[in-house]
Amino acid sequence: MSIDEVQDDIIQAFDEIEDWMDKYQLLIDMGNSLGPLDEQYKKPQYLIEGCQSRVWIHAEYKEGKVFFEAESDTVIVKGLVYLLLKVLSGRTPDEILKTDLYFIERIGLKEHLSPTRSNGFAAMLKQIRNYALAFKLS
Amino acid sequence: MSIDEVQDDIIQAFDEIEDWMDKYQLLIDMGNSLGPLDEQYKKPQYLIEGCQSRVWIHAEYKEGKVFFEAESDTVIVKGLVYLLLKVLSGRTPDEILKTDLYFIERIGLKEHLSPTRSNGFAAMLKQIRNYALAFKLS
Amino acid sequence: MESKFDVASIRKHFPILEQKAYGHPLVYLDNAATTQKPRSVVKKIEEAYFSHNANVHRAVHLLSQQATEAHEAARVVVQQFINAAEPDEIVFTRGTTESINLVAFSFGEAFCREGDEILISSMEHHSNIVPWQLLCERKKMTLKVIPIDDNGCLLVDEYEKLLGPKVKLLAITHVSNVLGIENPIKQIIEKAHKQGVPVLVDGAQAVAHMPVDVRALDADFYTFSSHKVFGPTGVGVLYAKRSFLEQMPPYQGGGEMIDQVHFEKTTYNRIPFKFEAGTPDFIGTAALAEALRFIQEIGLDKIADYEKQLVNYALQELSKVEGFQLLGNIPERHAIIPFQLKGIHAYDVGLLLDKLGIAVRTGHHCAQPLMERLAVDSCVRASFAFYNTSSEVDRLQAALKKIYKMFN
Amino acid sequence: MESKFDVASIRKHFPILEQKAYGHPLVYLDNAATTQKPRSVVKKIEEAYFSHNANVHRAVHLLSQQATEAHEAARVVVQQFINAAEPDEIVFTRGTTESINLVAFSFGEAFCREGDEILISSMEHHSNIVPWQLLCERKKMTLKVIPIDDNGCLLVDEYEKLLGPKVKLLAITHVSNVLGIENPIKQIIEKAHKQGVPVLVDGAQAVAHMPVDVRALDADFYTFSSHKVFGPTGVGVLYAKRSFLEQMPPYQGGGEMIDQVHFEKTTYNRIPFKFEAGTPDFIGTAALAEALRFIQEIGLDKIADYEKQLVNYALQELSKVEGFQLLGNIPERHAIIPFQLKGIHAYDVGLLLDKLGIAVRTGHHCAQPLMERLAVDSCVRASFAFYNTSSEVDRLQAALKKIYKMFN
Ligand SMILES: Cc1ncc(COP(=O)(O)O)c(C=O)c1O
Ligand SMILES: Cc1ncc(COP(=O)(O)O)c(C=O)c1O
Repeated sequence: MSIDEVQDDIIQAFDEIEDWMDKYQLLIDMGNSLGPLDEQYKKPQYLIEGCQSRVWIHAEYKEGKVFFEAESDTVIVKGLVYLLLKVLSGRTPDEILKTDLYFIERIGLKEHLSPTRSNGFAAMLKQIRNYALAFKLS
Repeated sequence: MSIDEVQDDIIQAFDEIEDWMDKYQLLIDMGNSLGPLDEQYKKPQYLIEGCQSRVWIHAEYKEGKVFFEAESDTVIVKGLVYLLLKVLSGRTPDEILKTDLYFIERIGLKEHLSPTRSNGFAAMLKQIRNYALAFKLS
Repeated sequence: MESKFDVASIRKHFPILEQKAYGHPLVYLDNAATTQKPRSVVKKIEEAYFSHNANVHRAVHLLSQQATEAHEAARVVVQQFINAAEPDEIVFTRGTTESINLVAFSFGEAFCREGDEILISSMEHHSNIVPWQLLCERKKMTLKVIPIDDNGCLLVDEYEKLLGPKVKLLAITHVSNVLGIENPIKQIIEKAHKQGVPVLVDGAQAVAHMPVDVRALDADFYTFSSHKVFGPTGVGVLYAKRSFLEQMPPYQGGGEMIDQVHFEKTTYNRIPFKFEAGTPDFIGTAALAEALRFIQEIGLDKIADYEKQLVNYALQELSKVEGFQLLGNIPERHAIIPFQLKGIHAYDVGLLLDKLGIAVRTGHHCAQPLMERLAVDSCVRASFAFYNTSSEVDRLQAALKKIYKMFN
Repeated sequence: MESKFDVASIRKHFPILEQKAYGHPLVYLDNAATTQKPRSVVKKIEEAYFSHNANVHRAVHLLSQQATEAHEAARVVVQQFINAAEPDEIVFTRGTTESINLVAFSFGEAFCREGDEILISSMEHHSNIVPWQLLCERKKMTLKVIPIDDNGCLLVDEYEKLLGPKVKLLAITHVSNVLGIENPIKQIIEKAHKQGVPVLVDGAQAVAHMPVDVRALDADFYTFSSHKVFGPTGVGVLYAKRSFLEQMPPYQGGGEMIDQVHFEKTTYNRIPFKFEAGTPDFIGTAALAEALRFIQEIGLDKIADYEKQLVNYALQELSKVEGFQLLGNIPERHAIIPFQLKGIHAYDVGLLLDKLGIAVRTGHHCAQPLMERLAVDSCVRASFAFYNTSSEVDRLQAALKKIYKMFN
């Protein structure tokens, strides 16, 4: 599936849900389904410190593609991470760098991208792009 | 004349004038008629420093009565000083201390008594009372 | 329970309480962060700007006279609000934080030297920690910290042991902004004074919730923020005893705080102006006075009673929620309930409460050392004001039940 | 003369201009002290309080998000208003005075030591003198003063001579608050930079009257007050180049300005927050942004043109008044006319103007050293804004004629 196909899938899944709390229920369920990050990556160098929550992210470059693993201490951020990795993990650096992540806005979670939000999600997105750029130039 | 008779005279003089500017004209004329203070009293120890203007005041105690001489660098304050001395100079300390200076409010110059006014007039009034008290206790 | 206290008609004075958030009527339970404003406060701001806006002090014209009178009258209102001896003991600042920084600097310059100690407690807000750290760094002094027990209560025995001869000042909060604990300030001050140690009380979380009498407490310094007591942002109060204000050197330099300026020698204005450099927020002070008038009309005693009932009701109802874990086990709380939902990150709880129209705060609440001491990363804080109601508590309870289910 | 500039419809935005003083329509000519506010600024305050009043940063709830966004958007508006490179270079303070005190402290801590020099000019406002005196006292440094000529103009030759190797900073006003003189800031900065000396520009009297571009000027620091640019009281701006902000230690300590607080070690937030301790005046910043939008919509170029015409008209008309004595003979003045009426104390002139409905300022205008240099005790200052009119000038002229007669 292309990046946009994955995004559209996610949008459709959320579109089917009317109630806000049910959307968050889905996000929570996704967050809970995100496997734990290998302990070796739960170190300061992999940490993105939001004011309210923390995210650890680790990237690997294999056969031209970037694979991400991540975790957060809050379940809702884990749900966001889950969605993000579903869209971006296993893609080439170029794909990652030129992707327009429209799904976040479309499913109504744009607020989490605001720089005034302090959950580390916006910083994590930036970090993903940084990884992609680094691998591309390496 | 008693203190209150002098006050009433002043009130009457101002009452006859309708226009504000004419009242101030009278005050200016009174200010200009206030004789210069003897140079020996234009010294820091006689000075009341308002933020906007300065007043020098000197008091003498003779035969149970307090005589004031004063001057200011602004003519309007001199006019106020003129009125004040007319009412209070040559009175006994007790008279000065128990006088209700109602004339100031009645002729519409109450604003000059406000502590937020910075022309030194309120401070001067306080100084006059201090002199009276000092002489009374001496 | 709201029989004697007519909260419904009080709420009418606060237009923001009619707002909706995500389609739900707003339940505002973040009052410890900032309070909402009655209509009269905002009206006072408008009136001041449109009828007598002019720079204060030293001007001869009418507008400036009126602005000056309003500003200085506000000082008297504040003085009476905390029962200070005279208006000159009220310094207007930008907020509690600036008030404390002012004291840390000017008191430090006047009275502290290398090797001295400043005493604070483990439950202080960052604003009552960092200024003292900066002072201690600058002057090579030591910051000593009074420990607390597992419930967050001050260890009075330890306090007395720390009150040694090197201590130059004790700075302590009246009410904890995380736990809602009220410290026994009067006794604390008595003990400090016996050792000759002056005391600064951080009243940011107290003045909106109980009558405060700085003379009855015998506080040497008392600070609070306008925005936390239904007044405008940008204004704060520092009360200090005359003798301290007179002995302390100025903090900031500039217009208003001077007497005479010469390049060779500058002399300073009398107190409180010596500590008020620059154009004061004279609109803000007038609006703060209006806020204080507003709550005094209701009565701080009544407010305290009502809030006590409300908080007790909330504690009772919230304890019925599965997973509800209160922080610290203390007999009485002032308008603040800190908690966690078992196994759920405070951020997740706060986020979902928000989606249900309920505004609370989550995180470390600018009191990291306290959180460390209590061994929690973060918590949810529901904080109340006299315009909150028992039915809002019910909404909170229902929401927490729902959220707990979503994760379990 | 008001053909291109529709001052009549501009005045409609300022309700206070419809006031009367002592029965006369108010003529407000004390704009250098503080400016009047358009309706939209006060409306913004009301709107903010009643729709999204909540403490900013770090909260998860909607109101706080909205308040934070408004506050940070205001930073961007200020950034663009003075053409700073990035919003992080905008620090919100309480006013020009606090901005200068902040730099005097934090720059002083980072870059100054015993024996160093700070350079200012003879025409500075007390707020740009006293903070440097306090710094020099604290650090045993020397304050050097660039002299001016009898008209109040900076002596550029003397300036260059004073730019020695010990000078650590030049602090100078953009426009004099007494004389209305604009200093050739761009050239002054160029010369300072050649010697490696950074420059702080006090823009309090500039920003309401002309377009300001801190990057074109290459200013290292630029300060101004909201209340002098049609915004609310209680808010100020410090622009500083990123590199300085990053190298300077914090000024005040407390909430907001920290990253991590531990009793052993505290780390600070990134710029600009490192310099913004405590709850910011987030309502004030949003209202300041509205004020800046308001004047940008009119256009600072147009405002400058209009005011130039108005001031020239005023100079022409006032010079016809018997006894009128202008302070300083300079080719161009920015919105300020300082004068005396021969033989009459400035206080008397100001008082009587007030009774005729005209608000001006009299005294030393917080610039005693300048007054001393010009050998005057006090003067009358009529200061203009873009809402003043030529018929107000006529009123002033007529009033001065009348006053002169009263004394002669
Ligand atoms: C040139 C100049 N600098 C500084 C200030 C001080 O500004 P504020 O009182 O708003 O801090 C003023 C205004 O009084 C001024 O005109
Ligand atoms: C106990 C306490 N002290 C100090 C502060 C700081 O107040 P402000 O941010 O208004 O300066 C707060 C509020 O955050 C507080 O709760």
